[in-house]
Amino acid sequence: MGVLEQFQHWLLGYWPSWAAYLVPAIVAFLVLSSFILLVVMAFIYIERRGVGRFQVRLGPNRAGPLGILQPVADAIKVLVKEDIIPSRGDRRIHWLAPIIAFMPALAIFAVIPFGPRAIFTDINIGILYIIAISSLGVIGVFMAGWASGNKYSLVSALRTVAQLISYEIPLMLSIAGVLIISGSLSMVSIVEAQSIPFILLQPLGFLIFFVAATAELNRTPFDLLEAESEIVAGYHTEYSGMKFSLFYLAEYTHAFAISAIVATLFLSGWKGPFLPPALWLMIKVFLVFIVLFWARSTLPRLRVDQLMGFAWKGLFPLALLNLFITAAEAIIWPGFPWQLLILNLLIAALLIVLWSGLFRVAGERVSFHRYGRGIAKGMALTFRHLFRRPITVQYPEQRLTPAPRFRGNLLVWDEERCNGCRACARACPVSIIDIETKKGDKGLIVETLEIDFGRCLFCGLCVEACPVAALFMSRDYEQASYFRESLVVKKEQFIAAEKRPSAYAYPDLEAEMPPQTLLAPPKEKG
Amino acid sequence: MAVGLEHFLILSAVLFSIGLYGALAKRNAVVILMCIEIMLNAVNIAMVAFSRYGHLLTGQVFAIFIMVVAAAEVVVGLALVIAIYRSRETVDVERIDLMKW
Amino acid sequence: MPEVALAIFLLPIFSFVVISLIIRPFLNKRPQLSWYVTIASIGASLILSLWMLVEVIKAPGHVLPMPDYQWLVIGDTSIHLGVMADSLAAVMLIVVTVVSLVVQIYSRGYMHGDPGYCRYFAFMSLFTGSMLGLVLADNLLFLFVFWELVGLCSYLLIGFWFHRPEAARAATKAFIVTRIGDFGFLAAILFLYAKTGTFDIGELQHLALVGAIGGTALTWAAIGIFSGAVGKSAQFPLHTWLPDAMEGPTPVSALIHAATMVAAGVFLVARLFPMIASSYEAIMTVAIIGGFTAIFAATMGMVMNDFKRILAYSTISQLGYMMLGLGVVGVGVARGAVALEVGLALGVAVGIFHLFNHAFFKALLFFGAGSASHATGTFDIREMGGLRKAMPWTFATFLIGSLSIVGIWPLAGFWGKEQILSQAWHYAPILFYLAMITVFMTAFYMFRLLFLAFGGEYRGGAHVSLRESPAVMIVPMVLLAILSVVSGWLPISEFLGGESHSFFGALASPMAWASLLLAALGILLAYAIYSKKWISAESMRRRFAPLYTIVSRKYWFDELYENVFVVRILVDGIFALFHWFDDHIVDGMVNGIAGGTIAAGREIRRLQTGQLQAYGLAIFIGILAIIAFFMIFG
Amino acid sequence: METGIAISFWILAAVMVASALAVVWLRDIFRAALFLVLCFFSVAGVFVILGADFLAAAQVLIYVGAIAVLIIFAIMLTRETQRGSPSGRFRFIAFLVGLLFLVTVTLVVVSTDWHAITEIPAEPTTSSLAQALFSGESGFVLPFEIAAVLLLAAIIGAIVLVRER
Repeated sequence: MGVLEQFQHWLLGYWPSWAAYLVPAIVAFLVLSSFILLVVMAFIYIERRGVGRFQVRLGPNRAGPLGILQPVADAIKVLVKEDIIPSRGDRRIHWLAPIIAFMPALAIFAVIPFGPRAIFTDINIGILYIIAISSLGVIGVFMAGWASGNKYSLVSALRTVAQLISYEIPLMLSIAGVLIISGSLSMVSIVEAQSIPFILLQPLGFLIFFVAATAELNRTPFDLLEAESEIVAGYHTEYSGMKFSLFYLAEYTHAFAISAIVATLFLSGWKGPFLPPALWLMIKVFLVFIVLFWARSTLPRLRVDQLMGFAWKGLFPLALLNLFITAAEAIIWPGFPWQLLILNLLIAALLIVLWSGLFRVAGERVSFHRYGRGIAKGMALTFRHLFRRPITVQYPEQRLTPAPRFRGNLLVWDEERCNGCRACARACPVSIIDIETKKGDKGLIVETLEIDFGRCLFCGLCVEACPVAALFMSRDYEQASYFRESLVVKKEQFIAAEKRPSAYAYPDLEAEMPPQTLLAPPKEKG
Repeated sequence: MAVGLEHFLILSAVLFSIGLYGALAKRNAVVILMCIEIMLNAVNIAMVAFSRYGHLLTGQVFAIFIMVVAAAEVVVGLALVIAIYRSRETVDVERIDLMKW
Repeated sequence: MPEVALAIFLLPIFSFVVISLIIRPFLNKRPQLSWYVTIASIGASLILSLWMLVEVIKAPGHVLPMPDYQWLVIGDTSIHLGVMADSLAAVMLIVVTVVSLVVQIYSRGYMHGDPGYCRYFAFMSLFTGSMLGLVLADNLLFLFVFWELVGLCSYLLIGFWFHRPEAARAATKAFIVTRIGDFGFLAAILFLYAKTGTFDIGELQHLALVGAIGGTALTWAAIGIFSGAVGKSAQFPLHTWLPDAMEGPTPVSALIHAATMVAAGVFLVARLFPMIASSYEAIMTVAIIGGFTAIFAATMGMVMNDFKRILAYSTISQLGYMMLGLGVVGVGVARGAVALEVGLALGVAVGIFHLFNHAFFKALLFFGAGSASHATGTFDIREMGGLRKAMPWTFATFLIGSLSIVGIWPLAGFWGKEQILSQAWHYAPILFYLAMITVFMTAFYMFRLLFLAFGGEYRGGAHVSLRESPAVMIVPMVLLAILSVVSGWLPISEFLGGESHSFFGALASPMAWASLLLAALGILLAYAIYSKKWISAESMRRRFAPLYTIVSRKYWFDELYENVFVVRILVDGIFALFHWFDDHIVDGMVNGIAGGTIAAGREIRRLQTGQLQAYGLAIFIGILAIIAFFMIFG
Repeated sequence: METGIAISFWILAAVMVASALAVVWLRDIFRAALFLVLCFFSVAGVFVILGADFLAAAQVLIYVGAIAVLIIFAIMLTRETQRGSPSGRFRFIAFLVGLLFLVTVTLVVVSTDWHAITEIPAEPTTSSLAQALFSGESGFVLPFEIAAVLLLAAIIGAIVLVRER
């Protein structure tokens, strides 16, 4: 009996039955929402910082200490944004879609056990309930894609739905192995059945479940629905403001839910020594989530045909085989002794290696030796990056030293040396250098010098053309403007500008330059 | 007012009749398939209601088989609709009568 | 040992199955295999046949008891299958297996490099197996099955080179003409079954001898059976197919159309001799047709120019002899001139003894023809000549064969012919004179052939270099030549229950001298005309021009059959009637029904709108109607 | 408990009938499909109050998760949204037939004496359902296998039908 039912029972003594049903539901919803909101914010923060570290950069670190308020800032920003509804879209469905997408993810938590007695409702078909409910999210995606009245959104929705349906099958089949061992659909009994965590008894099932769940979450390498280069931002291209934030929230809630399911099904849920059960579960959830974005920061995105081929030719038969093997084991060794761990590990390794050699994806034979090793090496590399110093810098405070021959914007002009020969203007292929001279005492004096950097190619021909070394490329890279006029730089500005010449075309300068700091940090050089 | 078997059966009948009307009156083949699904659901309600009020699980077993058949039916039906749409650019059943004579 | 007897004919059939199902589809690159398989199976059959001959000789009454098998039961009647292992079957087995084996050896050289090599040996195996089965059958139904099978093989092998239109036409002709005879045979079998309720040969003969069947019924049955024999043995008037059948490969002619299959007619009469001889009219018919065919075919043989056709007419003529032999003894038996038991055995002995000898020397003669044409590339004897020098072995063996067929003492042909002539002299003097003339004619046409083909100078094209045939063809010929000399000395006749003859005692009778004299006259005439050219063949032809025309056009029998029977009676008469019936009555009924259906459908199909929902509505209205019906009346 | 079930029933029934009517009524096919989802969902709710918990989950999984999604897919692939979902020429007679059918069945339901057992059956049905499906003597193993074969045949047939040549 879950927390919810206990609450109901307690209330039934005092209130009419309809209230006794309704009130716990509302309370549960509120408690759950706020808890999920908290966890999701933590997730977002951990993911952004973590992905930063995996990719040897800093990640958000400005809002609050260590950037810990970044999710809050994001939330506020997104909430105050204008809510745009496309005119060709379907207003009501557009409005409804994010809610439909969010609700199933929330509803999953009704059956996640946070402790031996800490579960909202222990229904006897818990895992079936989860599968059924999570298949509802598809409808929300569909609605969003349809209601946006946008081709890219629609294509994204279709892609997403195809992907979700395809990966749902190996997902369910891999769960079936767990169900055979535990002999129950109830989440609580599944946790209780795990004297050995099922990840050890079902290594292959775990792998399949994890991969399929990653695809269900639309996370890299399966994030086809937001393949920016192809279909803009996917089905939520036309969403902004509150509704977008709801989609965002749904995505992370779903990630949380899936992590919790993985932890419950395969990592023995809330079980663990010393610490309280709920804490154990959250530790496992975060571990699973870290692995999720570890993979995200390592692996490249799959193509559509590869995605489908992988699901149907790779995961689906493997999941079937896993189911058969587990069923056979259930008949031969009904007690599932610990010796099976070794056997199952061997079977899993063998099946993966053999099966990967058997099928083709997108006309190419999948070889474990090629892809498996590649994936392992990539994961190891990103894992090592986790412990490296980030090579990005705190930009306004710290600056990069560019390469000695870096061609920065704004030329450096040395008025004293210039003899007004106009060689630079003649050399410019786009004729943006406007120079006028008059006769002075010792030769020509430059009267006006105007260069339109809005059209500059940074070809450096003017610098090379200068016979008296009066013109240099600069090392600056920070100029930007909202107005074209301000990109036309005048003589006075050149004189006033800070003189940071680049060594481009001036090899004698190069020796004195400091070494570059972007990809070769001084530490490793020395 | 207590809810009994008759309530569920009449609900089932209402749902079935709505589905029947839709299946017979609509012109879009996909909508007809949708209405057929409604009819099947109505039957399922009756089955489960009998199972509940007869204390016999056979009704639920039947409902499971009906679901399986419904899934198979909708798969083949939609495949047919899409195949017809590809060749004839329409899913209007009043215009799909090529096989009449 | 009935299993062994079954193996005798099952082995070649097994060889056919192996060749056609395994070697030809899968091992076509090595066709020699089919030859080995054929030789092995027929060799085994030969050994088994010899063993069986020994067993039959040892057995009392020269009959081995053989169990029979129940084949099928239809209602109350059960049909038994069995093997008849008596002296007749044993002798025939030897004939068939020996000749077949020799022919297969010969074929290896003759058919070398033919694209249908495997097919050829498959058919040959099937034929041998069927022929052996025919010989062994103790039952008319069983016999008829094999009878038709050998007919089929004959058809397939005549048309072996089916890409040649003449071969295809000859095959069809052979098939259809023999089928006319077989129709009579089948009708007789069914008639007998309806009368007696059995197919068993022994039982039928017994019934005929005790008179349980007799009179007109027996006569018609016997004549029906004989008509089958007439067709198969190419007797007058169904003789036209055999000369044309020479379109097949020469070994086929030697085996099927000279030694074995055509002799099956004679064998059939011998097999059912007691029954046929019980009817005077029937056996008289046999004798007359035999005697007439003998001389009739011989006349045509005298003027033919095709090597194999001459031999074909000679075969017909010799088969007529055999029929004559059977017939005259039968006439004697029917008249009561000879004791029944003795006479029945004697008739079989007379006919089959000649058959036995004839098989060897006629196969030999055909081998000679094959060898000659192998060298010259033609069968036209006008384009041969001078082969004696180029092909000494062929010439020598062919000469032996010719002397044998002419009936020169002491070669094989002499003994059989001698018996037939003496029996004819006893019981049917008119036929005896015909036979004597035939002897003269035989000698003439055989030696005409010999002198034209082997004597003189080569008249063919210069481009052909004459060479003796390879050893694989010569050896079988020598083998057969030896048999052609000695086969008459074997006590086959006594074994079959006929009269014995002594080696020199035969010369004591004046009849032998008369026939020898006639033969010598024939040889002399041929020598005079075709070797020495004392008498010009051309002037002879002009002097007897009308006769020559009649004979060389084969008495217009082909034209008669083609123009009168086929075109006038069948095509213009009966078929036209059928055609009218088909056009008006049958088609009218069919078209009427179809038209009615279409007209009805045109009206009814308006119900079929093709609209899904109309059908759905109809279904539900129907359901409602049923519910309403039960509510109101239930 | 009883009142709770009654309230849920009436709410679910109202939603179900309304959404079914909307499916038939609406001209916008996509919205009709969404209402179909709602209808399926309320059917699942009815299953819950009928004590068929496994079936309720299966209903959501199969109808909402699979069939409705397929239908929406088909709607998108056939692109007939401009024309929408008009009524055909049989609408009046279809309406009559539907009404007559409803009346007939209602009459039958009302006039029949159902020997209904009103006490609540044992709740978790999953394992007893499995017993009923797979038990040796009275099981439905063969129909189950046939259903599996049917599904396989349907899948293969659908693939063959829509494959582009």
